[in-house]
Amino acid sequence: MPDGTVPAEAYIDDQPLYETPKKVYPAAVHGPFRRFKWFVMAVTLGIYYFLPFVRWDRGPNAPDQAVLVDFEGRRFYFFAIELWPQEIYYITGLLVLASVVLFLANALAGRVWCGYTCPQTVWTDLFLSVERLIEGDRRERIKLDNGPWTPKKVAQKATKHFAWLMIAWWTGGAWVLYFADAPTLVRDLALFEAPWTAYMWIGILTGTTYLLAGFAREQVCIYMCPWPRIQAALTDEHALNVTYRVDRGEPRGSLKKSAGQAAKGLKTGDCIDCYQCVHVCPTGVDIREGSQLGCIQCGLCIDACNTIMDKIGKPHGLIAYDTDVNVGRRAEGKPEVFNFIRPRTLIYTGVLALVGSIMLYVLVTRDFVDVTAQHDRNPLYVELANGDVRNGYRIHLMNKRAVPRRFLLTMEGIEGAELEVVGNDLEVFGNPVIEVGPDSTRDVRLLVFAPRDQIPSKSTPIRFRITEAETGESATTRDFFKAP
Amino acid sequence: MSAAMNSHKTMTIGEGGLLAFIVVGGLTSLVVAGRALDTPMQIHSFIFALAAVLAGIAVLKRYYDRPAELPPQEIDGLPNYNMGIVKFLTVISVFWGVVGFLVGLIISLQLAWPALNFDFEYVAFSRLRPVHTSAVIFAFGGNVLLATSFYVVQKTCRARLAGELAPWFVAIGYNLFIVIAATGYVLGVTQSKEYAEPEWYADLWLTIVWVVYLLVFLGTLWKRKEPHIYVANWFYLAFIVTIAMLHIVNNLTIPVSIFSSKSVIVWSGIQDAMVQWWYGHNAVGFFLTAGFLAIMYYFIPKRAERPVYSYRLSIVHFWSLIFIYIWAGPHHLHYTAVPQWAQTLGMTFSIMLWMPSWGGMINGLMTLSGAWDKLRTDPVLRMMVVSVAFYGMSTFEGPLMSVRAVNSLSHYTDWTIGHVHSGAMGWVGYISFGALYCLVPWLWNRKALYSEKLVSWHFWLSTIGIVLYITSMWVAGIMQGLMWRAYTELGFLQFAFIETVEAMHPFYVIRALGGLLFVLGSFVMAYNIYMTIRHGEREEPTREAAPGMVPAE
Amino acid sequence: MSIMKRHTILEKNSLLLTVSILVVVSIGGLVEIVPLFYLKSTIEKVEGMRPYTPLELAGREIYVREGCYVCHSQMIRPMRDEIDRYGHYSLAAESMYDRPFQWGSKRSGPDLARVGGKYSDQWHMEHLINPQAVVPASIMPGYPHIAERDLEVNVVRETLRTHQFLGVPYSQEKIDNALADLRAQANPDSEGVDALLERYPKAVVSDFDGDTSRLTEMDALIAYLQMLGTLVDFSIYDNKANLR
Amino acid sequence: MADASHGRDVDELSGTETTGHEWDGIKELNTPLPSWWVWVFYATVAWSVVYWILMPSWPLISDYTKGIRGHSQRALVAEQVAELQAFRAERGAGLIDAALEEIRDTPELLTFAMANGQAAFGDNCAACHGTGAAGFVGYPNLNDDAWLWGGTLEDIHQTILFGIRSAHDETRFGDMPGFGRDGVLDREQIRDVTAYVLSLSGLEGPTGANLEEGAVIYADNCAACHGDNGEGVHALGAPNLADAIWLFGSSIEQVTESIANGRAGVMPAFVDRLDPITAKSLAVYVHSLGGGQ
Repeated sequence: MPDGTVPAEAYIDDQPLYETPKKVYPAAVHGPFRRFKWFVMAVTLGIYYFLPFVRWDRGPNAPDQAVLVDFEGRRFYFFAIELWPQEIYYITGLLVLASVVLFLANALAGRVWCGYTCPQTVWTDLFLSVERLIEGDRRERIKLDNGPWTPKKVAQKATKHFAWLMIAWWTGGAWVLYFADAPTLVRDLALFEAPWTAYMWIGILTGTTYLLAGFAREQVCIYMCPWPRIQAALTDEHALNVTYRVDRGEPRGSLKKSAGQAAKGLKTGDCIDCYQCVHVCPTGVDIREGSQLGCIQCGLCIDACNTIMDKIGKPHGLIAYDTDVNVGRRAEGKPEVFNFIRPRTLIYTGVLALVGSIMLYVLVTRDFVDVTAQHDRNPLYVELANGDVRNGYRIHLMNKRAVPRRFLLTMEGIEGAELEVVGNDLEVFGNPVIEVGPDSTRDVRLLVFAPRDQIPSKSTPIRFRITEAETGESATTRDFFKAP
Repeated sequence: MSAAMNSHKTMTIGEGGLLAFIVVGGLTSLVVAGRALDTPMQIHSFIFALAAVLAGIAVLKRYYDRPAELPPQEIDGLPNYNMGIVKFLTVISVFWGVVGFLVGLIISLQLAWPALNFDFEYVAFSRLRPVHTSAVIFAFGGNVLLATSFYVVQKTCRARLAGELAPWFVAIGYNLFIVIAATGYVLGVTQSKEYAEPEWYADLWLTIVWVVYLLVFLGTLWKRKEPHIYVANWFYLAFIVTIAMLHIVNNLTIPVSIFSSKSVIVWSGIQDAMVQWWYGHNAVGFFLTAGFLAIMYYFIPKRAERPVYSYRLSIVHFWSLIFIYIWAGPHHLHYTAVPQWAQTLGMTFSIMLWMPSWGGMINGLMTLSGAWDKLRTDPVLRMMVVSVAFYGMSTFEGPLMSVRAVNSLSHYTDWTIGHVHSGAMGWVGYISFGALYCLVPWLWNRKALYSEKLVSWHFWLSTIGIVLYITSMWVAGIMQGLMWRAYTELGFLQFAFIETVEAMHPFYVIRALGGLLFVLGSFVMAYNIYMTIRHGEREEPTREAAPGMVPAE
Repeated sequence: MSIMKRHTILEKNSLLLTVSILVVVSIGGLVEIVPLFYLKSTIEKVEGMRPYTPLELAGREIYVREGCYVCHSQMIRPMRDEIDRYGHYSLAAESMYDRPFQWGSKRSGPDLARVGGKYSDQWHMEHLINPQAVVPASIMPGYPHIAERDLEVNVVRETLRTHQFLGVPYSQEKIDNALADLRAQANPDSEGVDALLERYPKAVVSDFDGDTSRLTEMDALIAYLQMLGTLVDFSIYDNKANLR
Repeated sequence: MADASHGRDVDELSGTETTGHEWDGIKELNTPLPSWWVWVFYATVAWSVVYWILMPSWPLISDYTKGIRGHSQRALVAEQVAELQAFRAERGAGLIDAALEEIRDTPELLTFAMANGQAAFGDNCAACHGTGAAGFVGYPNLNDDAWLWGGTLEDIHQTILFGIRSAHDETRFGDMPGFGRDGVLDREQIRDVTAYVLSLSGLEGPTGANLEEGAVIYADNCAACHGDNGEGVHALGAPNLADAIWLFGSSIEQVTESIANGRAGVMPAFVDRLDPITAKSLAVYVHSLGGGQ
């Protein structure tokens, strides 16, 4: 124990149990990164809010919504793609792809996901711009918050929260549109005829959007989200990060102080300690303290600093996307290198290409027909009056096309076996032909009769095949024929 | 007391007592072996007898080899830490880790390709799965907890570990329990209570070992030179005490004969289910959470060289965590025949558990503020921070899955398996790897690990492995749940059960691939640790070795 | 003095800390477990539940030994699809003699709570020996050794007596005749069948593995599987009286 | 390091006070809790309290709190199952007017009838005929192609509705007398006719039996019901004796027993227990098991 310090119990409860974090008042900023952020926001929100209304013609038997998660019908539609429950493994592929993309983005430019595209960032940015529009820029907002509750303040605050709630509500509303036919649902919602679950989800998402984007904001990034920790662990010294160039900026000082220092012949840095980079930061960090947990690397401080550099006639780039390697190299007086092609990024790209092409291949060669069989368990076989043996099966046919189709059912494995589908009269050369409706499944009961002398063993492996005559598309499944 | 005994050597009470215990135990085992009613009991009592002989020889040899005086508590005013035991436990942790992960890989391959069961009873999936779970939780996790708790309690108390033979009794005894348990599963000895499968005699043995463990831990706390008990030790203490309680209550059985491996549990049906999941959930809560939070509370601030973020958060989240966790068990029994009032309690307390769990995450992560740049250069710290991130994710997913509506879909499916593994591989695995990577150079007086690059390799292999594992199982579980409840337009079930099994195949393959990467990572770790112990660091260390090193023994 | 400050007392006293932890972690378990023993509503009133026959009990031990519970649940939840797929939802009463319970926690395979009588003995036997021979897509391991191995009967009476000691209604008569009952159940032609059925109503007597000359583990396991979920008489069970 | 004015230890980087302790170089900051953490914690507690009020939750001395919603999972699922059954009944309404053949040949009706029939079979028929309808000695196997009372859809439907030798007025009767019991045939004659009957399907009879004698006895006593060549008559429920299927067993003892003491299996009438849809469904289901003619 260090000497001279007071033991804990002496002052342990001087402080409050918990404290409200200092509110961040990000200032407006202009510049290329800000413009890029506007652009990303417009695109992502645009997709989110309007995608449910995009139509995609799939013929008469399927919904015409481009993106639709149909829980009732257990189908997922994404433009030309239609997935059945047992094909959800595509989603695994998508998740793996998404994480590799995230890894790759991280290797190239750190937390770009956090800075530009993360929903938390996008909605917070949207809420902030609304706040700025109604309450004014940083200085006005601080003044407003510290000032007394005048009617004007009440009006401003009320307007802001109303606007926020409207956005949040719209956000929740757009979410449920992905799960049902959007135009119909909008109408039903308006007439209060929609299912209660729709209202519940809208309510939940309105609440979370309002709280997360309006109040929690940077707290989510600092405390709750796991990605910043994983990101920090996955990154390397070649990744681009928003960096304050210490070598150029220090020793920092106001213009006046710097001028004084320079007059004395002392080294002066380019940083004039104007705090613009801190004021515009949406998470309230000081980038000049180096890499830190709170920085989401949105680049707004770069814009802010460059504006100042323009004003004082210094070159851009005191704060810039830079790599750890270059920080080191500059310190050693070596030229900067930007190494985007390195083993790590190549491996990521390779994995991305591999997983992507596997998925594409599977998707392109996806079967539109499938069959499974289930052998009767009780009894395993039936001996008939003439000594022949019969086995029963449940045959499950899947037609994944939006038109009704006819499949020829055949069996391989036992010579002379006869197939009979219960309640099915269609047949071609003694083999049953089964019609399956558009985009649906059909169960039929199949009886297989085999002459006693043709049965090779107690358990004979057989194979069922269903074939569509016109297209030649077919699917098979294995099973056994049981005999005494 | 050592000063009085410098002339001639006498046996301490501990040595004498232990020898007497070994003789009695060994003889009893031999009698049981002679009259055993089934083969597994015979094998196990022989193992016990053999262990007694070896232990007896070891105790005697140690007695004859040691100087008359017992090791001093302090040398030159500095505590004379007992690090031999920690070294032993560290090495054996790595061994069990590799074994446990490997068995996990094997059984995951069996689910993808059932032919790998070879129709051979001793390697059937159903017998190997408890081997995997026990090997990773109790053998790997348990030894890591023993190793780190013995290390941390000494360091944070500035006192030598209590007892000389007692810690060894705990370490060897615990691993004997593991051997009995694992061989038992393969031979078909199980009481079928998940994560508490070992039969009555193994349970009895573990109880003895555990009580000694508690005494060693408390004894060291009593000897401490620091006025306050460090937060990590609160968590270790909660882990030891609660596991003792859970273990005893859940394993109250009556053997059908003391010569038989079989026993009958005193709880039946619904009460047994409740007791079992009260145990099962809190094995997660107190073994895999409280115990490993203790590791986090020592190794993260130590490695990052930063103070713990918030003392008052430690207090609030410690007490709320241990109080609330114990209630959450019934969420494993949603929609079962357990009365709904119990399910309600299980669910609501699981939800309330969210923030207490996250308290640990916040304290772990925010401790790193100010040392964030170290993540770029220190792969060990990197591993630990990702582990805390996984802790945060699984303790969010857990309360979510405890909500009845979600649980109705997720229960019985592989979603649960994915959830467990994001906690087990991500949180428990990574924090353990981090602690082991810290401990080995400290214990063997190396400046650094043999290779930090290999740590990075381990990290990357296992991270990709985990990503494959949890994404595939998560999606698979949801698919399974949806297929089970799918109806046709006519109002009949759409899929036969076997069709849902068929649909799982691609996921099982992806999962096995993820497991393979994780196992490869553990090989890299084992090699790295072996080389560190044998040769020390290979490269110029990129960072200073941890300060505050005290020569081992 | 605040709570924070008081906490330093615990931080300085390891024994007090230990006791406090023990108290804090005991509460939840006590509140949730103890009422299950005294609340009358916990276990439904049903007709038909009886303790396992010696052969079923032996089969149950094989079920446990092989780790079937790892992949098969025995707990049908009160959900529409489960009732359609497996039958009436499981009652607490149905596992009242289960020590330990076999509810399971994972369905890599289907629920077995009411598999009794659903499939034929022969199907079970072929399926246990080589699952893929009857269900090609199955991922279940084969257990051929169960068919080959004679049933070990040396602790049957002791097992019943231990159950009796714990309160399971095994009368002295049942314990005395345990071995006879065990053999009778696997051989429909044997003399003891009537006595067995008197002691254990609804017991399924059958030559489970198709070989009366031997009493194998397969006999026991199939006997157990064929009785699962068949005891409670649902025709007179009052659903409304046991809502929860 | 120590703050001069207060004598407190302050962490330089964060500017937060420590608790003043140090364990193996580790200190603790005295940072207050994040407010969002506290508030979310309170929110989860508040949510739980609301949930406890609504739902069954706390155990008491002799009962537990039931919650003001009166929620019961078991009541809920009973409702859902009833809803499903109503839905199915609605879907199955087409069965009422449809002829049995029509049901079999219309996929929608067939799917419904099969599922409905299977469920009804488990509840009503499996006890005697086995869950797989494979029967037992004395209880016919419904999978095979041997039918005592006819295997057409209509025959099966009739049998289900009115049973065999049941208490219902419209039930069907057939009488297989006990030729030995009633003193019609003596022991030797029974032996001979047993041998003859077994020989119809190529089986070995009792030793020492006179086949020709047996043929004569058969023609006199049995052919009226079982036909000249043992092919059986459905209307009388007289089984085919020349095929490979033996309801009461094909051993010499069993056949002798059948002839000496007669057989009279009973099948209950289900017309009053099953609704018409279910009865039709069952007929279609049993027919589909494979033996249907």
